[in-house]
Amino acid sequence: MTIDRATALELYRVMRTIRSFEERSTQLFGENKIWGTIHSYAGEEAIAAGVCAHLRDDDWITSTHRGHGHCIAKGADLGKMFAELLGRETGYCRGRGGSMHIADTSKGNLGANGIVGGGIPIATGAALTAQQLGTDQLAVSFFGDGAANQGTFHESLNLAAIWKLPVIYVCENNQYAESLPVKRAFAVEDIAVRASGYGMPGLRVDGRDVRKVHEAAGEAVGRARSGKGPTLLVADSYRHEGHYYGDPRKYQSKDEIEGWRKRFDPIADARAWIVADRLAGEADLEAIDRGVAQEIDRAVAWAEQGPPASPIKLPEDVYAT
Amino acid sequence: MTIDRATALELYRVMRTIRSFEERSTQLFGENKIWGTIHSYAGEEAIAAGVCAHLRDDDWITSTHRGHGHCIAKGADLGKMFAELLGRETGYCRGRGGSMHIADTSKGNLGANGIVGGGIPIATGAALTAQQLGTDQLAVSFFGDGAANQGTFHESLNLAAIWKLPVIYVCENNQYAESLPVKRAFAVEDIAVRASGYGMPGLRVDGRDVRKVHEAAGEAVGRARSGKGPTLLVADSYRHEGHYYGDPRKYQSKDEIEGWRKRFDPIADARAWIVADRLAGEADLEAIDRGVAQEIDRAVAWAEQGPPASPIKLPEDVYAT
Amino acid sequence: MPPKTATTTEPRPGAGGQSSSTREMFYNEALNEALRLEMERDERVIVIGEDIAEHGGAFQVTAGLLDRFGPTRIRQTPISEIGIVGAAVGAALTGLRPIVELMYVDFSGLAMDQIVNQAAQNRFMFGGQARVPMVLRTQGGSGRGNAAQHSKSLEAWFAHVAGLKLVMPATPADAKGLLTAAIRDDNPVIFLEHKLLYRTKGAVPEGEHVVPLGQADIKREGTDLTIVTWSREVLFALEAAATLADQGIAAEVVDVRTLVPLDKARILASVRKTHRVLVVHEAIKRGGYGAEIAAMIAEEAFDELDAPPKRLAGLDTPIPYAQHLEKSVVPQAGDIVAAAKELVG
Amino acid sequence: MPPKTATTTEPRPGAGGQSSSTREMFYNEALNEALRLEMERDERVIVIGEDIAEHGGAFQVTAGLLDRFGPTRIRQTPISEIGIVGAAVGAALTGLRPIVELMYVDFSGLAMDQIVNQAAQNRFMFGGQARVPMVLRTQGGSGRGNAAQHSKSLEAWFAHVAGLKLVMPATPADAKGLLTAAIRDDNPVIFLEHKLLYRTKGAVPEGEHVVPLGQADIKREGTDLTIVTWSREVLFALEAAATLADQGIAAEVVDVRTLVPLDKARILASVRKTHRVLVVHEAIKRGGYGAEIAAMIAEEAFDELDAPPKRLAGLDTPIPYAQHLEKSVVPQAGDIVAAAKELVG
Ligand SMILES: Cc1ncc(C[n+]2csc(CCOP(=O)(O)OP(=O)(O)O)c2C)c(N)n1
Ligand SMILES: Cc1ncc(C[n+]2csc(CCOP(=O)(O)OP(=O)(O)O)c2C)c(N)n1
Ligand SMILES: [Mg+2]
Ligand SMILES: [Mg+2]
Repeated sequence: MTIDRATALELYRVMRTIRSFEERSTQLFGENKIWGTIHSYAGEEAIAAGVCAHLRDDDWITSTHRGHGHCIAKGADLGKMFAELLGRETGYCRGRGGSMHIADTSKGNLGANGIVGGGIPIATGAALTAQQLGTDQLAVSFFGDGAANQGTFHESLNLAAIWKLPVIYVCENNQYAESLPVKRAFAVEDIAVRASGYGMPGLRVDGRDVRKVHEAAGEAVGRARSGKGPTLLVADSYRHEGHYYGDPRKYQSKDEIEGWRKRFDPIADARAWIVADRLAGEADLEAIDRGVAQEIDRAVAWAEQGPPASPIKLPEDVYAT
Repeated sequence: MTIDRATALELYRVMRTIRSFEERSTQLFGENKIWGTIHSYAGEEAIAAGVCAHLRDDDWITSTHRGHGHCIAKGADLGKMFAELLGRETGYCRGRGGSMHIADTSKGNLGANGIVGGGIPIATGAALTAQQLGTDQLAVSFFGDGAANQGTFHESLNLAAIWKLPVIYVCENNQYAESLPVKRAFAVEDIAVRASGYGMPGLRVDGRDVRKVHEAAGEAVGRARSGKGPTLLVADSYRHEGHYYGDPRKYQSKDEIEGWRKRFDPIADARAWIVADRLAGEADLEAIDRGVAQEIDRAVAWAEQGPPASPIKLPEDVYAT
Repeated sequence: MPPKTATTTEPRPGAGGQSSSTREMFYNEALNEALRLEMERDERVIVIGEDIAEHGGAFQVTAGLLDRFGPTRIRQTPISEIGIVGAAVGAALTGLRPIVELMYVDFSGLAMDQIVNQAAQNRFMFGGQARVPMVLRTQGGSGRGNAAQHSKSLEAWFAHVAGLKLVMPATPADAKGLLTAAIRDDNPVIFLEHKLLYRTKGAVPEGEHVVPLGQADIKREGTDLTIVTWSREVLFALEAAATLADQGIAAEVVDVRTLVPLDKARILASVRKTHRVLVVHEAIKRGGYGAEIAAMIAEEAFDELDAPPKRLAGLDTPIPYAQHLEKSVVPQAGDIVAAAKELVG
Repeated sequence: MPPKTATTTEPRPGAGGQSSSTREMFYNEALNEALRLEMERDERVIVIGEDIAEHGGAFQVTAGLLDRFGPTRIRQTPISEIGIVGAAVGAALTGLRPIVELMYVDFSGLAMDQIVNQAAQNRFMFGGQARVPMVLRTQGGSGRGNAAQHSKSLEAWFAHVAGLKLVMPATPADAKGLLTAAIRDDNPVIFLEHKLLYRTKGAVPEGEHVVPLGQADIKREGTDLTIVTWSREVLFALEAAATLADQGIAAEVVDVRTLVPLDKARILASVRKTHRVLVVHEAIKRGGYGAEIAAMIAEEAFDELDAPPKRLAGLDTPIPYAQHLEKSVVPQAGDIVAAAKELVG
């Protein structure tokens, strides 16, 4: 499939933004400005970018502990994201959530989730809303290979299949669930085969090639929008960093890490094919890079100016009135 | 596959015992002698009988709310079963358990279970014991079509597959989970296809033909005993009675019930082929029937003589000391 | 976040004010009526659960609703507790007002993650971005020989979760009024029925009937001691109070009705009047919600108490099967009488 | 039911008596040592959990055990909480003595059915036919910016389940001694660690060290008031007691250690001595286990109390992310000082 210049550059920009966001948040974490835990999405950018390119603001996603990329691809404000990580009142969740709990309901992001597999039923329910109210919205659930062994995966995919819900299950197979390699977590080579147990299509795609992700996601989105039901989309990928910031990665060899990082770099790949296919030149891409860098700088500066989250009314924040 | 006379008659005897047990407990329930809820296994006898014929006393099973048949096939004492239903101190669980919680650990029956899908991980853990201790024991988990949509099914089958545990998952597809027909609970026609998602063999068998169940179970048992790992065995069947004693069965037509009851009667079928294949004559079968009837009578009489369960020391029964 | 192309209309306002005429009905009929009226009033209200369609629910609370509202609004599901509850959370976040029927509260152990980590905490974690207007209806309690996995009383688990409301009606009228309020609430509400209350009868207001969450109800007035209780034990307490009255002891029976938010004011007012309190519940005593109420009273009305605040609750055992065993582990009316006399005497 | 062809040997008896020499170590090292010693002593002991192998567990409690015992006894699993806990139940029923590491107590909502309906109730339901010798080790509490889904304190849920024992050690020595006792217990034991205790240090007896379940420990003696608490709040209470001592108030700190069974005698004895009691815990106040203890004291030592039994606990909110918010919802040492002074003054 061919991809046009505008789409290619937009996909590139989104991926570049995610990578830069991760680089900067890693840096801020190292400077002890970010508290708690962060999980870098570096290396997996093509998945969020390729899928979310098809979504409208009123489509919903559920995300994971490794959620910055999904959030950005769904159109979030970077300043509010950084402000959240920095524990500011101006953050998306007013400092209550942190990295594992950023939501942006204005863009249909129902939230990151600290419970592995926790978002899968929620996306299913969002798709139920669309079906029930007769809209053409759809829902996407992003989750990892690890989450595919949770009971929520099983129950949700079955519900979606029998009800033909407009939902796409995007399994990001980054080869590990914390320290456990997929090879030891599954007795099957291809996670997508599970789809057949629910009677839904299962697609496996090279998750480092944003064109392929984009194409497969387009198919799944078309199916969902036209009432044809759910899809399981498994994207093979690799996380460049450890499971979390500070992971000693005892379970991986240096060789593996270096080799795979190079083989799985959706951004470097994209630069290469964009130039090779003459969709744009190096200069265009560098301009995008500079724009992204500036945007990140501005976002961090804005976030750092925000007041610390206020503890005054926490008890009133529990219930809606 | 051919089956010899001794095996055929023993399978027939077990099935006949289960049916008679269910008939009698239904009667006792109608007489208000049994409290709580009972779920009849009538119509599904071939599954428990065909599978358990391969098991030793030190192999384990986990059972369900519809558990009388498994319990009997695993060699339980009928008197103690009736005593349990009647709330006697002489019952298997000293009146604490009732129909949904009969266990007979002396015969490897780890217990019926009131939680749909609750026994699946437990059987998996029993198989882990066998593997860990290097024995050749195995575990069988019986569960319904309904349970196959529980998260426990998914998580357990995957664990068993990656660890190659000696366990057999026997899904009794009796066409309904309470009032929900399988057609509305699954978007696939064959539940056994799910096995491929875990990398284990999935067999589907006609659950009303005890010969076929026996043969398929033999294959699965051989695999488990020889360290080749788990099997999913799906047996198509039909429950003759309502979901529970007293079920108004609003979700089924009279025609369906009558038609299916006739089409799915493993005991009538067995009589037919036993005689047709000249493994035994009508007279032999009637002798078995009479023997079973006497055994049931004796068991009920014994159970009714037992003292009511004693409430005195209930708090001391909670913890092992 | 209302869906862009949604065709829902805002719910039409209620008929206005509470009706004064009443009709005798069973507790499960009262619940059924609340569901029906709210589903008629607001098309965003749907019911999700097992066995709720043709069969009408394990306790017939949804009987007839399938015919009235069809299979998309009465969504019968496979047996997938966490999937269902999670789907309700997602639906609630995106514009529906789902009611989940969980067949037995004992099964909540399968769905607790979605109840707690997702439904209850969503609003707080995400800084108030969303609302989770859902009701989890289920039932608990012993008395039908269903044994240990179908007879528990687990309100203490839910009470200990920030972000949930918790309701346990004892009468048909309260069942209708509180369920209506729960459905209209914008928070996740755990609504616990009792299997032995379904076939109890009482006068229920016709038409729209709302009992606001957070108000205890004095089910009987008295001056000698306060019995604080909820759910089925309210009936036992009333029975006990009648017996006690014959013996010259005037017990006041406070039906908590809503465990969260708790109507501390009404409970404390009663204690200030009687100076003696007996907290009664069916759940096991250790860590039961009775401890919360007794501790709260001890803390906030210590000087008003003429006797130690006493709890009468289930024995610390699972519920056994046999009928006489079952009764022996859960407070019966006679046990309340005995405990009250000890407290007063 | 010992397996027919099992090759296990019975555990060899302990070295005999408790060791008197001690060694300084971290709380997680003390746990690690208990695991190692018990696995050496009894080959039926295995560990099941996520991330416990090469990585050594999220908090390094199983560090080094993979090398020592190999991948079948250190069973690293996929992310399947209910599957894992259920497998442990099955293994415990059939001859192993499994220890499950659940990474965060907040995930117990995924496994609660197997914990409660299966592990805890098995023995009772089946009339005493089986034993379920398993330990569920997990950790809770706030203080690391992990926010609402990784910071809860859920002991009250487990305390309210008939059939579970419940342990929450505060010091390295107790961690080792209580874990050893838990592993040797024939019942399902919930063993709750605290994420901020792992890197606290203390003297730990060498070799075999068993602290029997069910014994509270007076961590500091005093005469003016009793502070009853557990887990990390013990450290805050000791800090507060030191501050109070400077101000002339002698606080006694009772570390409950085992919430079930509860050492009522030792708690009540302290209250009879000081006549004032403050119960402190990190979990949210509403329905927390502090209510059980306060209610128990109010019920059983009413006449001994010179002031209302007071509870100081977490605010009724989920745990927020930002560090200063996190601290503001959970009792700190200063909060204990203030509450104690109010109670005494
Ligand atoms: C229910 C649950 N179990 C365990 C964890 C701890 N945990 C956090 S991330 C993670 C690995 C998730 O793996 P995967 O789904 O593949 O996502 P990835 O981190 O690789 O993106 C685990 C085990 C958790 N947060 N929730
Ligand atoms: C976790 C759980 N959910 C729901 C129920 C209520 N329930 C009891 S039996 C049953 C149907 C089970 O269907 P299936 O697994 O097919 O077994 P069958 O009754 O057909 O033998 C249901 C829903 C339960 N006991 N446990
Ligand atoms: Mg992964
Ligand atoms: Mg069935």
